[in-house]
Amino acid sequence: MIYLVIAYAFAVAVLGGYLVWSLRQLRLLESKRPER
Amino acid sequence: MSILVANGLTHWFGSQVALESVDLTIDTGEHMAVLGENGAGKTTLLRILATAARPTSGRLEIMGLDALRERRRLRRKIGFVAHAPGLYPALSAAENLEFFCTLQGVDRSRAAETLGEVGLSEVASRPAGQLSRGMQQRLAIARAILHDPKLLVLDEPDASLGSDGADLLAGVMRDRTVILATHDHALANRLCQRTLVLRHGRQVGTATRLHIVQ
Amino acid sequence: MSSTIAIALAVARKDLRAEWRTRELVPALAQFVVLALVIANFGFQIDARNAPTIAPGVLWMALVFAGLVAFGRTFAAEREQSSLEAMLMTPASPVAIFAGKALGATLLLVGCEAVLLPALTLFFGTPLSFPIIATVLLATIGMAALGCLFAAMVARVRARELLLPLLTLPLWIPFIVAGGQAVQVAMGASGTYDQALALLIDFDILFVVLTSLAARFVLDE
Amino acid sequence: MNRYEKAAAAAVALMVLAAGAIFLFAPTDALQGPVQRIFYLHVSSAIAAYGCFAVVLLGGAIYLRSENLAADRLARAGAVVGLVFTTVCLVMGMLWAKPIWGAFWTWDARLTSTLVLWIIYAGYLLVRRLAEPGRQAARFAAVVGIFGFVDVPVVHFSVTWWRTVHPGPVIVNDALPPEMLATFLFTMACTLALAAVMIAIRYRLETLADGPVPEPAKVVAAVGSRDAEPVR
Repeated sequence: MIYLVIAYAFAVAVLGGYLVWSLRQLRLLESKRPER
Repeated sequence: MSILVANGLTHWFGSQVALESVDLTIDTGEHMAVLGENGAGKTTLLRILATAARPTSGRLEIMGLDALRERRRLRRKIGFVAHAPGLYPALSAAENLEFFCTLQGVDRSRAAETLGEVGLSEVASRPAGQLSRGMQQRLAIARAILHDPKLLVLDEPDASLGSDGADLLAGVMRDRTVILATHDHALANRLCQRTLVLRHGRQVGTATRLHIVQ
Repeated sequence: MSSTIAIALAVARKDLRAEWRTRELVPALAQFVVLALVIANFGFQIDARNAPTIAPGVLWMALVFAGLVAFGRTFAAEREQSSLEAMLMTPASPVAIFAGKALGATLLLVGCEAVLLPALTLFFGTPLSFPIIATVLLATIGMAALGCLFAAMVARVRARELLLPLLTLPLWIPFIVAGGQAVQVAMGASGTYDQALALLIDFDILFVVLTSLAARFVLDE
Repeated sequence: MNRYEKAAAAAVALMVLAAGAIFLFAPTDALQGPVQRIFYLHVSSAIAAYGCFAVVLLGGAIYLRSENLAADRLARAGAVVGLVFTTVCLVMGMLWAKPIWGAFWTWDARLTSTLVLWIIYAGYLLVRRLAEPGRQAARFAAVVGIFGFVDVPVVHFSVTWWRTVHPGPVIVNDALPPEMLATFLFTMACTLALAAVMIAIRYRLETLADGPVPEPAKVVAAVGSRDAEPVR
C-alpha cells in the first residue's frame, strides 16, 4: 500500500513540478520579450 | 565570366558574428588576395568559399552551381589548403598523395607528378610526420592540385614556405582562379590582381593592385 | 558504386597501414583485455564449474570497452590531424569514407579479439570453438558500425569520452544479449545457439543499413 | 492567464479526473491488491514517453531532410517532455516491482527497455548541449533521436527473447476486466493530453530561447550565448 502512495506522490511531484516550472519559465521569457 | 558570385555571406559562431554580409565576384583566372588581421574572418570566408563550411546566411554560386547544395560536385574542381595540413603522419608523402588520388578519383600517377611540382620528390618515401613544417605545407598544396582544380583556395599557405615559396605559389596558381588569404602584403601585391580587406568580419574595401589599402 | 568500394577499401587500408606503422592501438587494446581477464579472474573466483557461465560475460565486457577505445581512437586521430576534413573535401561520398573507417576499426578490433579469445581459453579453461569465433566476429560487425558512427559524431564535440559510451552502449545491448547467449551455449550452457546467431545477423543488417544512411549527416561539414 | 496556462489547467483537471477513476472507480485487483493501481499511470506514462519520442523522431527526420528550424524545435520539446515521462514510468515501475517480485529491479523486458530509453534520451539532450549550437547540434541530435527510437523496441525484443531462455518473474497480466480497461484508457488519454500541453509549452520556450531568426535564407539561429570556437 505504501508503495502505491509513494509511486503516485512521486508522479505528481515530477509531472506537476515540471509543469509549474515550465509555466514559470514561460512567464519569465514572455515578459522579457513582450513583442507580438 | 565570373566563376564565383557571393552575396550577403554571413556567418555566426554561437551568438558572435564571424562574417557580416560579404559580397564578392571573382572572374575566371583572376587571383584575389584576402587581407586582414587575425580574427578578421579570413579563415571563415575561405572555408565557406571552398565549400568546407556552410554560411549561416547568404548566397554563393561557384561555376554556375549553388555552392550550398552542389558541394560534392564542386569539390571535383576546387582545391583547398586549410590552416592545418591535414596529413597522415604515419604514411609517407607519396602514400598520402596516392590515398587522396583514390578519393579524388584521379590516376595514382598524379601523386608523383605533383610531388615534383612542389619539389618534394626526394622525400617521397619519408613519413609525412617527419617532414618539416614547410614541407608539410608543400605536401598540402600538392594534394590540393592533384585533381587539377579550376579554383584554388589557399589559407595563408606562405606561412612556412620559406624563401622560394612565392615562386612555388606562382607556379601552382598559373592558369587557375585563386583566392589567397595572407598577411604578407608584398606577396599579395606580387601574386594577385585584386585584394579584399576584412576587418571584424566586414568587408572594408576591394582594391585593385595599384592602390592597396594599408 | 565501384568507386565507393574502392574508396572504402583505400580508407581502411590507410588506417590499417597507419596502425601497422605506429602499432599503438592494437597492442594497447590487447594489453587492456588481458588485464581485464586477470582482474575478472580474481573478482569472480573462477573455477571449472562456473567458468562457462562467467567467461562469456567477461568476454563481452572486455570487448565492449576495447571497442569504445578503438572506435574513439580512430576518429580522435582524424580530428587531431584535421585529416577528416581533408577527406570530406574530396568528391568521395561520406558513406564510402564511413564504411572505410568502420571496416578499418572492425579489423583492428578483430586483431584485439585474436588475443582476447585465446587468453580467455587459457585463463578460464573454457573451450575455443568456431561457433564462439563466429559469434564474436558477427557481433563485431554491427557494433563497429554503430561505434564508428557515434565516434565520428562525438569526435567534434566536447566531453567526448563521456558521450561515446552513453550513446553507444544502449545500442550495443542487443548484440551483447544475443552474443552473450550464443557464446554461453557454445561453451556448454543449455539454450539455442542458432536462434541467437540469427538474431545477431538481423541486428547486423539493421544497424549497418541504418548507420550507412546516417553517415552523411554525421560526417557532414 | 495566457492560453498555455489555460491549457495546462485543463490538462491538470483531466489528470485529477483520471486520479478519481484510478482510486475510486477501478476495482482492486484480486491478486495484487491496491498496489496494482500503479499500473494505470505507469503504463500511461510509458506510452506518453514513447509518443514524445515519436515526435522527436519526426522532428529530427524532417530537420535532416529540409533543415526546417521549427521541426528541430519540436524535436527538442519532445525530448525533454519524453524524458520527464520516462523518469516517472521508470520509478513507478520499480516501486511496483518491489511489492510484487520482492526487488526493485528484475531485468524484466519492460523495465530494462525503459531504462535504456532513459539513457538514450539523456544522451540526446547531452549531445544537444555539448555540440556546436545550431546546425551541428540539431543534426547530431536528430541522428541520436532516430537511433534511440529504433533501439528501444530492439532492446525490448532481445530482452524478452532472453527471458524465454532465462525465465524469471513475470507480471500475470491477463485480459483486464472492463472497469480496469476503461480506467486505463481514460488515464492514458489524459496523460497524452498532458504530454501534448507540455510539448506545446516547451516548444514555445524553445522558440523564445531561439530569439529572432537572422534573415533571409532558411537559417539555423545560434542557440545560447556560448562563444563556440569553430571545432577543427
